[in-house]
Amino acid sequence: MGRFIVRRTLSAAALLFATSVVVFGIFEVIPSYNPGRAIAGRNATPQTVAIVNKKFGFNQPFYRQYLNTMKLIFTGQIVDYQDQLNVVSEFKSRFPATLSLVIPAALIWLIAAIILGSVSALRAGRFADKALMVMAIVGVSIPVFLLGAVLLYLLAYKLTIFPNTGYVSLTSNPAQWAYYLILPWFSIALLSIGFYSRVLRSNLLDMVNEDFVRTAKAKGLSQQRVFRRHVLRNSLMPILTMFGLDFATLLGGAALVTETLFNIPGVGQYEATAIGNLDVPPILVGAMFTAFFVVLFGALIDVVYALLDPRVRLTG
Amino acid sequence: MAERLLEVEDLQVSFATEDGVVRAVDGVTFTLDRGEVLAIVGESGSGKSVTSMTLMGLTRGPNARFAGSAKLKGKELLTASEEDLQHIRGAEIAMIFQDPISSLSPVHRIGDQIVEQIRAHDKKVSKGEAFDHAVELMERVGIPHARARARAFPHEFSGGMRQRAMIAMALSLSPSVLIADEPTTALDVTIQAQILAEVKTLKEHSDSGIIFVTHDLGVVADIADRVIVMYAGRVVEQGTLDEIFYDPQHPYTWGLLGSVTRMDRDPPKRLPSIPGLPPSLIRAPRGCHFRPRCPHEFERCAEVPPLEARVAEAPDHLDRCWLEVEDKRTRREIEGRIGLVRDAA
Amino acid sequence: MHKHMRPFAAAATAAILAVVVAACGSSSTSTSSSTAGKTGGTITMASGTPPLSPDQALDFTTQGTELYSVVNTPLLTFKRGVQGAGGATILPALATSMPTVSGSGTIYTFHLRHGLHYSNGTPIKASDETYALERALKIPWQAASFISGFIKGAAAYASGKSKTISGITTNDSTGEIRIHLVRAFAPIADIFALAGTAPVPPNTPMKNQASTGTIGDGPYKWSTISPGHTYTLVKNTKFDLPASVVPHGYADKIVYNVNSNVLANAEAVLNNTSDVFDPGDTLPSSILSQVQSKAASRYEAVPTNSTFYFFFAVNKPPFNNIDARKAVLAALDLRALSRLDSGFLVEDCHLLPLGIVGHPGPSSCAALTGHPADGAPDMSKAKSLMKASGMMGKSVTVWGEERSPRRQYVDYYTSVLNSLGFHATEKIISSGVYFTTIGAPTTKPQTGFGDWVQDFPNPWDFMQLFTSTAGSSLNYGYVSDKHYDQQVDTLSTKPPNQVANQWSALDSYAVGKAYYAAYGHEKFPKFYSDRLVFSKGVLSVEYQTDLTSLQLKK
Amino acid sequence: MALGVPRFRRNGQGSSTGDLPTQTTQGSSTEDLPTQTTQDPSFALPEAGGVAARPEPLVGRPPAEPEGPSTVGVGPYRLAFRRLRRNKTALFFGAVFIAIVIVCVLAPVYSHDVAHIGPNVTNPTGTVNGKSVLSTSGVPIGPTFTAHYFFGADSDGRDLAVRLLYGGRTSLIIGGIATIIIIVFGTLVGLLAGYFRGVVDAVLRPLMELIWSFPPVILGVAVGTALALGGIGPIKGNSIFIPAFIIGVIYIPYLGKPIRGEVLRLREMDFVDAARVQGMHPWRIMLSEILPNATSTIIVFIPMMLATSILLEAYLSFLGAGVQAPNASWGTLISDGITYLDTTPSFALIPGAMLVLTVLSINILGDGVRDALDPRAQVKIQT
Repeated sequence: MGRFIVRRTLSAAALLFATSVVVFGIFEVIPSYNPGRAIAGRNATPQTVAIVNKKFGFNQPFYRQYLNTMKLIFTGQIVDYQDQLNVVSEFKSRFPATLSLVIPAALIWLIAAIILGSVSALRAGRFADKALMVMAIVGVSIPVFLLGAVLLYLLAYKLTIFPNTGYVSLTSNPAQWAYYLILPWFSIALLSIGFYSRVLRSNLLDMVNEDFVRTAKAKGLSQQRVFRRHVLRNSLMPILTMFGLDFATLLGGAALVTETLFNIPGVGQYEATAIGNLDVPPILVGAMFTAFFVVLFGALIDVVYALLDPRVRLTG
Repeated sequence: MAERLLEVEDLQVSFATEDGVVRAVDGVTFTLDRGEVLAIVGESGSGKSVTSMTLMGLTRGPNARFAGSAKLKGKELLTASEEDLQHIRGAEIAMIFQDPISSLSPVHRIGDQIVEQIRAHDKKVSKGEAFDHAVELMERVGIPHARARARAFPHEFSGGMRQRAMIAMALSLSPSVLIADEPTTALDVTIQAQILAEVKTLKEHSDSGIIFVTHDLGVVADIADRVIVMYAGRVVEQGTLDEIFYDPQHPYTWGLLGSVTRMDRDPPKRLPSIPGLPPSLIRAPRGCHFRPRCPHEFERCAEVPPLEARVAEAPDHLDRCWLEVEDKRTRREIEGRIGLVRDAA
Repeated sequence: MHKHMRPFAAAATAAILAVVVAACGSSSTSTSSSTAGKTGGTITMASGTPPLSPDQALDFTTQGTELYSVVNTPLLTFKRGVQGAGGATILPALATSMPTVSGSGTIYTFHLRHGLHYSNGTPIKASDETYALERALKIPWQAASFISGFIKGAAAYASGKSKTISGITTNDSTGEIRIHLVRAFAPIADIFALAGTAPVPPNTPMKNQASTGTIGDGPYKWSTISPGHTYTLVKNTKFDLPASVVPHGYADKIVYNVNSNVLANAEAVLNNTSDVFDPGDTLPSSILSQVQSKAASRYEAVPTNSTFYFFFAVNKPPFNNIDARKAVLAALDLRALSRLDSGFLVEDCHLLPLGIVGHPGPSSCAALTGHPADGAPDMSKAKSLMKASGMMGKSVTVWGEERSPRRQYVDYYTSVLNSLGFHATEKIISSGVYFTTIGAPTTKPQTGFGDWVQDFPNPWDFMQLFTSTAGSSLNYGYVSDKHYDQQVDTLSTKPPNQVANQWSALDSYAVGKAYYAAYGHEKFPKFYSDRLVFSKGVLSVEYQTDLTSLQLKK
Repeated sequence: MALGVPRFRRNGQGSSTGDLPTQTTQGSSTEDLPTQTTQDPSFALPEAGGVAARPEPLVGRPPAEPEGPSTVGVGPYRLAFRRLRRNKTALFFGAVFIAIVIVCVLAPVYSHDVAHIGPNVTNPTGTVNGKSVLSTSGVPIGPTFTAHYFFGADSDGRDLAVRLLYGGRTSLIIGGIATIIIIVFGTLVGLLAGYFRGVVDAVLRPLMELIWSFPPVILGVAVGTALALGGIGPIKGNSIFIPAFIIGVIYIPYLGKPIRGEVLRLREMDFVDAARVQGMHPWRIMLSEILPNATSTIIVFIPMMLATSILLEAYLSFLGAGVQAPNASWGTLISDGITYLDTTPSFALIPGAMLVLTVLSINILGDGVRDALDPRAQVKIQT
């Protein structure tokens, strides 16, 4: 276990380093990208631009700029170019909103996908299976921005069943929190429900052919018990791997479209704004933030794997 | 006379596939009594496993069709409800599978898997009691340190130990019929012998009827009372062990026997084999299924030979070959051994 | 340039933010008959874009100005409480009177009123003005060039060559503040009416106060700020200027909420869950018809001092040819451009907007460009000019920004250029970096979209865009015309109303030369909830929503 | 978010043999049981119809065939094709997809001969059938179902139907190029990393991990926005190759990783050993021994990656980081139209429907292809 933690920590560090260099590098090579001018404003004189360049060190060589930026990030002093907000505290203050969005959405899609995938597999070839799989395949074919916009239009604007975007924190009013987030949750979840239930169904159908499932049946276990205890449990693992990665990237801000659409002040919304402005610090921190979660959840999923499947050993 | 456990009458199993109907089992008839060991022998695809699994209702499905009858102590299995079958599986008929590593759930402890079976049939047994019983069973099949090992996972067992665990599990509810489906195939030769010994002990100490499914005639020589030889869904020959071993009537059986390495004879110059592959069951050859691979094939083989007694002195020794009994007896000897190939040079 | 509209909130998100439309069911039923207002209460504003900072010494956006102009009162002020051109009037605020100007026009002397205090009780001193200007230069203020370009020694201070700004002398005991300019420059009065030049207590840190704002001397002061999300203003009880100079405002508290989903904001105001739709945002066209039909009594499109134009690189083909440029002017259909902006366009070919002294007005356009009065194009004229230019088939890259309706303008413009016989292709880039990109000395765009929202209501502010001294960062087409430059310099030494006709002539001269293809001035939406007294509210040319005018109904 | 890409692929499993010690070349595997009834003809002949990822046992020695009825002797791909032909749903949606492709390819014909207006020609003050294309407050006209403005106009007064077809062309081309990039480089990377392991793997794998751990949308939007600004080398910022390239690169690991796993497994197989012992050059081994056995995995990925690429293109374009004006794609059209959901719902919904229908068709076709190549995936569960 200790070795596992050490190795994962090292690979996390390596990934963070690589991510930061790549992102930083991308913006370094863009011609006509000039943060100094952007900060100085539209009617800045060359002198003002020079002051800004000096203040932010934009004249320094790439590696120095990179090192400075990293230092600022890890000391929590980095500010974005656009608003000069502290990026780290901005991520901190926005993270609860992202958690509020992502965790329930993830639970919804995971649970729904398990139920639907199971029903579909158990009724394979019958009407329920076909209907569910059609829904699932439609689900994975609709982009979230279209789905979210149409949901918002119909349910929030037209029928006014749901509130007109926004976010209420869980601590201030749990009921309102849920009320405001229902549409965003489902916008995110619907796509993944489709995808996950399809994968799960196919895993289940694969698993049903396994010898040990036949054994379980031969033992005289009820169909339900065979399914729950033997088939489902072993079929969940590939789903979990996907889940770890998807969940991690969502926490890192991949829900940017949903957050922007529904005005949820999460990290994704911040990243979306930053990307539009080519505002490097938030993009950089966002990328590293995501990479961190990817590694973290990769490790967590491996631990879960090891718990679920005694054959799996935790290695680096 | 011992109690009759199984009565299988003209059992037919077919599966609808998108390429056509597969007649996996085509007219199998046999009985099994208490304390008896019946061996079903055949190559892959011969229908031997389908036959045994059908008894447990494990081949049921939307595309499966069954005909004939299979009765356990007089109770029809083919039409039994799924619920009835659940009570029969594991308790009345238990099964030992071929590959213990894939047949045991990889994620559950061995002991728990046995406990699960026990408690599936009797909820009143507490977990602790069931576990104690599981340990007892494991000891009985020769697993050392059973109490500790019951907490281990299958991958922590050796192949032989896993198969012993499988057997322990199958025995847990003292079933009247025990089906061993190639229980030794996946194992090392030395382990095979141990497991076979285990089955033999079983035969001696329990009064279950045992169906031993295998492709290897050699392994049943010691334990079987009667033998059924299957090829491409059909029974090609059936009789007592002695009848099959000492007076085999079907060229396919000769082939099987020729493949048996026998310690009491000189080793052959080269390992005999049956050339070719078993046929597709969707468009099986007309007449005798073995025809395309049979060196003794002649015109009449285009007609399906009935399964009937052809050896006058053995009314229960049935086979499906048009050749005359005497003719067969001369044809089957090669280099002093029973074999399939006509010209062994 | 005030209207630094913030991009992604409007750009990449423009797609998103615009989302969807409004409810038929749940809208406002205007029941209020009484227009009587009250003092007190809380007013909420919904904006699609946050200011860069609540700190007036950094920020120079319309959104920021709206807010900190009621926190930081400078020496002079633009008249509050009036909509339209009257809002351009400059009044003394902290100063006892308008500054006295030396004969050469280079020395401005202000006298600080006595006994004024900041919102924290600290007395205001004359030297605080120096500190405020230094602070604006160091942070730097996005409009720092207004200080560094015109006040003596300011540039030296900014670049660190000097420890003080030599051009400012103050006397704390008399309250005298004397400003030495590098040259006579009348718009300096406007600059001293910008909140960015308002004095701050000398203990204000010399860096951006992003999460607190600064201590000010206006009718409101900052309460809580959550940068990028919420900005809250409360009444400054220590405000001691007379209401005739700066109105004290009605509401106790004003909450400015940011939601980049502008459509949601519009919905909120329509449904009275928010009080003011920020005029800096575009009212989505999809909700417009509902607003017009259901909330007509609390909606108005108010012309602003802003101009949309296309610029031409006059120093290289094909637009170094005046006929080619004139052909474009004749071919543009102003009605089409208006529709692309959902009708929020006052069609005009001039750079100076209607609310600015010296504007020639749309009526003179027909003679200059060939447009009939209704803004329709004169294609035959355009085609013959085009033929004369010999620029048929020339390749042109048209630059534009992502944000609606700007991209639509450029789509249309490109289409027009192609119909004239150019081989035009678009290059649309993210709004967040558009102007800094086309303004970079290396970009040298051929033609493209430009807009200008007044920094302050002075014709110089617009006309200087095409002077050779403006530099590439504003004069995207590298217009260099000695007569034009010299006129702008000369006219800028005089107060605008003294030289209104000359400004007007200069604008028409530039249109005649086709230095720019201006096509209209934008109207901003004044859209309130039912809770506010609509008639009292002011959409000021300078301050946008005049927060001191907002009043809740009784 | 899950963009519809599996991040996991089961290894084909071969269980130990239960065969006669006969010298049949057919190293049979799983027992003779069609455990579950199935539409899987492969149980009769386990190798023939199985996942093609299961290799033929020995190089250059086709299994001895008895008299060959039915599936015996038919190559796995022929078999798969035969199975696919029987899947009516997949065929139907395959036809839909081909129809969409054809219609989009014919965009210039429609534009020139039917609508008589180019895709980028704005017409804000025009009229059609006496109605304004754009109202004075800028609301575009809805579908007219006549030659002009069949589906109505966009916010610039351009013909939506024309742009829809051109946009489809762009979306499909980007999806296609991206898919080619993914297939070529994903396979290459997977082959190299899996076959050479060691240093090559140590370099390629972290690279894939790096791309993998980025959410596609954030990475794509950041790079897309950046490149749209300045272009890259000789490619202009508004070239459709930029989004195609970005999408392709982002998804390389999605194929590269499973291929690598496949290759790692295959390289341990006897037939590869045999080839190695014969002194075959590594490149030849990879191309003629390993690659053919990984082909079905690749084939399964093609429709999946195409659908995913088209979707990601829509995301990028929606966020302004994909296709650049004046070019249209379905993503940009939806993005433009979404503002008009109330007044002109067709503006967003028609491109949306086209996008969904296309992706849906590819997905269903892809499912069919996968089922055909890997029939186990649709084995019926026993009840």
